[in-house]
Amino acid sequence: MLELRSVSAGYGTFQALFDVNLDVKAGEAVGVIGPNGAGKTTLMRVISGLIRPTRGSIRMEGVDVVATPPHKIVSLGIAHVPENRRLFPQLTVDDNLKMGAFMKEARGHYAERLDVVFDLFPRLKERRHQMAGTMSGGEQQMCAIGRALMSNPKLLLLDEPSAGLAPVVVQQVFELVKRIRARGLTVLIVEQNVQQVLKVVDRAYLIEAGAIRASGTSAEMLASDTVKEAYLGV
Amino acid sequence: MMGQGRLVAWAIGLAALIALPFVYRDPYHLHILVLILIWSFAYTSWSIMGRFGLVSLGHGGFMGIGAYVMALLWNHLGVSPWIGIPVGMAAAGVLALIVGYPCFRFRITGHYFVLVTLALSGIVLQVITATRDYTGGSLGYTPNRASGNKLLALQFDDKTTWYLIALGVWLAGIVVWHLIDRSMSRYALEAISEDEDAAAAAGVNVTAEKLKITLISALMTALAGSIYVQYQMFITPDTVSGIAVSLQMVFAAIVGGLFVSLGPTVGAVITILLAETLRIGFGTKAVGWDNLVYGVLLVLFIIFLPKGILGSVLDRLKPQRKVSRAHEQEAIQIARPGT
Amino acid sequence: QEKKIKIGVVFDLTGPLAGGGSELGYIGAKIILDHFAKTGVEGYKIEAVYADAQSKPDIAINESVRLLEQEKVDMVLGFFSSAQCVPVAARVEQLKKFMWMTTCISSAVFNDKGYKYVFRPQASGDQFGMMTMDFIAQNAKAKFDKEPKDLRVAIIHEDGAYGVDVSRGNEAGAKKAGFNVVMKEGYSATAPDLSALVTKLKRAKPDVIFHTGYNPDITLLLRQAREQGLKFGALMGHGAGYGVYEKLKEGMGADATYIFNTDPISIWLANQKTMDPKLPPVIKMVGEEFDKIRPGVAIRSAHVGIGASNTYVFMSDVLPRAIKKYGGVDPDALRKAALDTDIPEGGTMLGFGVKFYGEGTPMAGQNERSFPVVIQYIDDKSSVVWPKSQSQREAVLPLPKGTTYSNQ
Amino acid sequence: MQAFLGIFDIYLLEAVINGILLGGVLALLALGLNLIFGVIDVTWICYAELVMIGMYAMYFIVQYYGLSYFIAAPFTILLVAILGAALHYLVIAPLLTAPPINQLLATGGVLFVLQSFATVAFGIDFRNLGIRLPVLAFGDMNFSYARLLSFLAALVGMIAVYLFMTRTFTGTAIRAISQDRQIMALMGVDTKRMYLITSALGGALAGLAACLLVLQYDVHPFVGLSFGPITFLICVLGGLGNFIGGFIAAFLFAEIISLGGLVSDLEWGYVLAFAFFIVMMFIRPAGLLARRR
Amino acid sequence: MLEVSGLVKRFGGFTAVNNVSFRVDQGEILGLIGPNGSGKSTIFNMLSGTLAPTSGSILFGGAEIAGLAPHRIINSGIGRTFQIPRPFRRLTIFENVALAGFYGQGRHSRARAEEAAERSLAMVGLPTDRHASVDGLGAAGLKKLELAKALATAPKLLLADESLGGLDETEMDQAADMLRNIRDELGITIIWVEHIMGVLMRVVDRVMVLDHGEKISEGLPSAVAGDPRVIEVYLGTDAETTQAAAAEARRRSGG
Ligand SMILES: Nc1ncnc2c1ncn2[C@@H]1O[C@H](COP(=O)(O)OP(=O)(O)OP(=O)(O)O)[C@@H](O)[C@H]1O
Ligand SMILES: Nc1ncnc2c1ncn2[C@@H]1O[C@H](COP(=O)(O)OP(=O)(O)OP(=O)(O)O)[C@@H](O)[C@H]1O
Ligand SMILES: [Mg+2]
Ligand SMILES: [Mg+2]
Repeated sequence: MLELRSVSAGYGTFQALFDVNLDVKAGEAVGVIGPNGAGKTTLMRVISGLIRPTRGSIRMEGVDVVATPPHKIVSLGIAHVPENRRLFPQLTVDDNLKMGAFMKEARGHYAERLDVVFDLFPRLKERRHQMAGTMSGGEQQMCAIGRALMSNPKLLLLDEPSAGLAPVVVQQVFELVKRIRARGLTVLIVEQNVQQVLKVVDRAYLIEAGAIRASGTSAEMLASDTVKEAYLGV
Repeated sequence: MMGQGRLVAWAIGLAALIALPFVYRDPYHLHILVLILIWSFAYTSWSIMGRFGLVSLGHGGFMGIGAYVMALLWNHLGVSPWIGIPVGMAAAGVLALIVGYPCFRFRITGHYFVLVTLALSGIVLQVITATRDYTGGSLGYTPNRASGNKLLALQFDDKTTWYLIALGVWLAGIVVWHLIDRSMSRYALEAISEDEDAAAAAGVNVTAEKLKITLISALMTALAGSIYVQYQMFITPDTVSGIAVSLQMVFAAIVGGLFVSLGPTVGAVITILLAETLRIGFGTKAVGWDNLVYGVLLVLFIIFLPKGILGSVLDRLKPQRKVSRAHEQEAIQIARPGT
Repeated sequence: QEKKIKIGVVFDLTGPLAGGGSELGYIGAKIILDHFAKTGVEGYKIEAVYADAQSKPDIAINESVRLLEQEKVDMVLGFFSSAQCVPVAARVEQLKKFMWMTTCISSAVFNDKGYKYVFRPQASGDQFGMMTMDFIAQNAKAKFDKEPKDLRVAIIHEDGAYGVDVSRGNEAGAKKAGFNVVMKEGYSATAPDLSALVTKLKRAKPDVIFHTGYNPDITLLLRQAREQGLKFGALMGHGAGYGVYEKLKEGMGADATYIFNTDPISIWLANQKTMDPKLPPVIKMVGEEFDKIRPGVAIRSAHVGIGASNTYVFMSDVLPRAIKKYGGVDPDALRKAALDTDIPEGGTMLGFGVKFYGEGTPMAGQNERSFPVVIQYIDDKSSVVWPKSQSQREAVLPLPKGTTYSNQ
Repeated sequence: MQAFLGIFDIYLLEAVINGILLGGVLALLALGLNLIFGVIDVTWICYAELVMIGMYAMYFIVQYYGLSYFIAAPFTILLVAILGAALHYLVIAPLLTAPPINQLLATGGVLFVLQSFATVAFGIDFRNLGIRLPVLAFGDMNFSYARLLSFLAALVGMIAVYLFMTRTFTGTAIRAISQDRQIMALMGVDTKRMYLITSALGGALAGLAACLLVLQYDVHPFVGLSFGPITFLICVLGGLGNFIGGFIAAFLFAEIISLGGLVSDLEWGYVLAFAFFIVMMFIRPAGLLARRR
Repeated sequence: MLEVSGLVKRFGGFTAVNNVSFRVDQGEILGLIGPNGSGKSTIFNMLSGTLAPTSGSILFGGAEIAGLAPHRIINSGIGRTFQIPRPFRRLTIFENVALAGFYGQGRHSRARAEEAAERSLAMVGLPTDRHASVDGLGAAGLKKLELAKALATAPKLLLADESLGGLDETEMDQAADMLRNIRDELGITIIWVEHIMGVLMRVVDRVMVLDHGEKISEGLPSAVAGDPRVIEVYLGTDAETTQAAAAEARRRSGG
């Protein structure tokens, strides 16, 4: 479904990604792990078009993502839950969700999608008229995921969804990832919480200093020495 | 942290500036120079708070108060400007505190602060006009000519004297700028301008720091006003109050460069010379074109040299800094939840 | 070395005052200066340097300083706004240069200043105010059938230098005539709304309104007055906006008729029979030149004539005398020549004479013989109705029944 | 006592109603500015000057081309909308990432440019459309038809803009854009287009105001000075971006000017309005309708 | 040293903190946990003066500080970090901390502030180089900077809000050690808000749990980790690991 070939990217003169190759197949859940500043977020941004790669190609179901204008990339079925959530703090929860369904294709199904999201996150329904900026971290994370789901994406990019959440909620989030998958969505997820994430994904990539260091199934990764020494600091 | 080299450069520059009126005596050019110095001082005064994101459009009001209080005291009560100027400054200071305190206490910042201060200068303008029986209203106000001691009355016919006075005041402004720049207050104010809560959590008394800088800025601006009226021997509400003057201050400061000490001065030199040259250049042959071109140039300056002329030049000279992540931070800041 | 006099001419060509009459004054002055430049005066070439004060006092100061000190002009001439004349006159005096004001009507320009080098042939603002009051006072019994103490007058004015000065004259005149002043109030010419003022006028029920203003505020006031149903017996305007009939007409249509205005007489209306015979051809010339610049204007504004006539007095009377009698165009020669001026009534295009108050008098430099006249606009024509000596027709007073504002 | 009661007469009522009508004019002006200033958080100090250009457009279309008022109006609205879009494209867009003060200044420069452009292009004359609308009379009280029109336009405009902003996807996106510009692309929003739409809309509202103001005021290059500052204050008093607040603030201001002018001098009415603004800023810093923190 | 009673905070009609009372003893590390939105940060905001309480009393060292201006509270000896780092980007790293050292200690001398800055930076392991820019810091660095700023104010009580969020596991362990060092070496009392139970339970002496703005449990880590209500609203399936961590901590402190 998603194919990255020798993708390099950076900020100004600073290069953050080096020749990254990555594949996500339809229906899969894939994890990306790696230490701070490894370039995980950059990877997500490059996929969703927030930054442009300096080299390499990205294809979503055969369509050239790099050639698509950033605001059209959602229409390809890619939804990105950014790091730090990035909600619209002065808009209500409702309006934030509405923004998620901004695309022409999604507007028609607005009501349906809203039901789906409220079904997943009853808390959001309770707080639908609250300003997003005044909600707690966990509530905001739900809202951010909900917003991304509003566009009815095929591929969901999650950037550290568990950061700053209470343990139960972290479990819920991972639970959720499973449920989202069960609905047929493909998920690409960046996480610090390695133990947890490896439980929900099929495969994972280890990224370090902007380059893929290792990849494999969850079990392989857990067992891998590279992962252990490079990342778990064992 | 002024290096040896810079100190020498400053000393030479200053010596040249002091010597100038004794060598070069064209009266009109001296007149323009005096105006440039006085306005440079006013703009510097503005920038002392403006550089910390405290964008005031009320400084015309402070200037007006400094000018009018001094002139009124002189004309009606015969109080010497030597006393009148401090009184005028004090009056402006009190006003600054009266408006500033609640503003800062209740966290009125950004656009809101700009507009509250705009209203302030509006009020000063209206009050000066409405109390025309004392202030001369829109006809303007002229300090009475001194019959006795010129020094006591701070009235001089000689442009060189005025040039030196203006130079002194301007220099004082630059010194104050540097003192603040090197003080801990600068850290505090930079911090406040980015994030008031975080500054407070570092122990900064946000309201007091802002009041302090506003007070200094208002006092200096009032001084600029009284020097201006003494030099021109005339003042109208339009010269000092209203949005036009305040905008002019902001313009010059930004065009010159807000974050460098000589920025407002460069701004004054450029805006005043530009306005003069254009006006004289177009003359009465193409009426109105001078302001049109002036406006277009200002817009271009701001678009293409956002750090101001001097600021951009200095940036060129300095070694390239690491690419800034400022654009990203801006968004993250906005998205900050209500912690 | 060639003999010439260099004259710095300062008017407002941009900004709000330009449309308020300054530009028209400039045109009048320029026509005369160009005229004399063709022939020269007593062997002196005439060179005029023009500057635009942009309706700002600071720029007026800067430009005057520049003209005097940089362009080295021998004198400055012109100025429309009193707020500019006050500081410029002080500077000129300080520099001991010569200044000839064509407009700047505020009495504050001269009051007790003791100027030596500053002259103004023009009537002062309080004279305007006194004139209209005098006119009403002389007509109160006949036209309103009221004793002066029963006549209700309202004085309103824009709060700039000009309006304030005229209103002081109004007030003094009303006191002298013994009128019942029911209202006196200033307002800002840029106020977006004058309905409160109109409401107050309605409440005050004045027989006569004395108004001083510029163009946008006059139209706004009268439009709101009409919309709110303000009624009165007469409206007395005092120059500035009221001097530009075109604009009154554009803004008010037929309602502009019967409005009074006081100004120096329009040179095209002045009684040419009592005038110095060499003047009518000049008036004709000014008219023709003006029509070239501004074709198709129904009533040529009095401002043009003011600029022209007052400049003409200088060029035809003061300057020749300075050169011939005092040997040049230096400030002192010009000053002595100006003080010698003694033109009888009828000796200027504006009808009045010229003689300046001398040193030591409170208004030193002011023309003691100038007076404005009261005119009335009737059916797109303006006619002098006061003073009697200049009068061209009987005033229509109060407003006839059936007109928009009539309180009959 | 008598004197005190004397104030409560028909004239007071007239002043109150005239205040409301003036409020309509101010509200109309505040509407577009609120959209630009408050909602997308872009400063247009030169807003009143756009209105001025619109008034000139009306004047010339009606006077010179002899078209009827109602044909001229849509043209004018379109023209000012284009002007608004151009302002964004040429001046604001390059400054979107610059500090807000630079935007403020750049548009302040445009203010000079538009004023002097009008001086150069149209001259310094005061111009008047010369359309005289009938007067509405109720007994001893009379009201301006033109003002009533402005009032209605402001009301309808406000409701329409409010519904647009809250009910439509585009409206919501416009509100979102000032809060996190970068992330808009993730929503599938073309930010450039969105800014252009909003700027054109803001321009169109300025054009609408121009069409109605030209019925009441002379046009001249400096007409913006009469309205500009007060419009800003109204937007802030109402709470930036709060349309209903802006609407109410316009009426409060207008009443203060109107009643203040009635009981005291007109000039003091304005002083009072400004002072009221400053006091309110302290009582309700986030605008009239904002909940207290 | 800190005694809080009946603390309430309402936002509009919503009660974020409802009648919470607790005390903290000198030299203790108190863990403050609870679901998202349960009011932890809000309590911190009130303790540090960023928000004024709706009602209730906060006695710090015997003096009432509820509702005081933040700088006065900071000067009286409370230091705080923010959950989401709020560095001053226009200042260098060193200036950030020196600022806190100067104002946080009641504006003594510049020299003293700079000294405090150097000490705090060294303590958290950031470079003491005077020109290093904040832009160079990653997530972990920013968290450290927050801590250094708080330390530079020479607090007696440190409020640490989610100092671990966004860190990888190695860094988390380092951070936890750091907090313990701060207490052990500088004698600073700490209240610590954290969601990473495995780390928190190992460090704290006592835990307090909030839910919906109310205190639902308080006590030793092992006891709290076993509290069914806490498990239900907060720990979920993490309860076991949490209990294990708490047990390990007890073993260590016991032994
Ligand atoms: N907007 C930006 N401008 C410049 N450099 C950036 C920017 N964003 C990230 N970087 C740099 O790019 C590198 C990779 O950053 P990225 O955010 O992708 O890392 P990450 O793996 O997501 O880390 P974390 O776990 O902290 O989220 C880092 O060195 C970072 O400093
Ligand atoms: N300014 C505010 N206005 C309205 N509600 C607010 C405000 N600040 C916080 N809240 C609400 O108060 C509740 C408590 O928030 P708080 O930030 O204290 O939670 P928390 O316990 O720190 O959560 P987390 O662990 O997610 O950081 C939340 O429901 C939040 O929505
Ligand atoms: Mg990341
Ligand atoms: Mg929190």
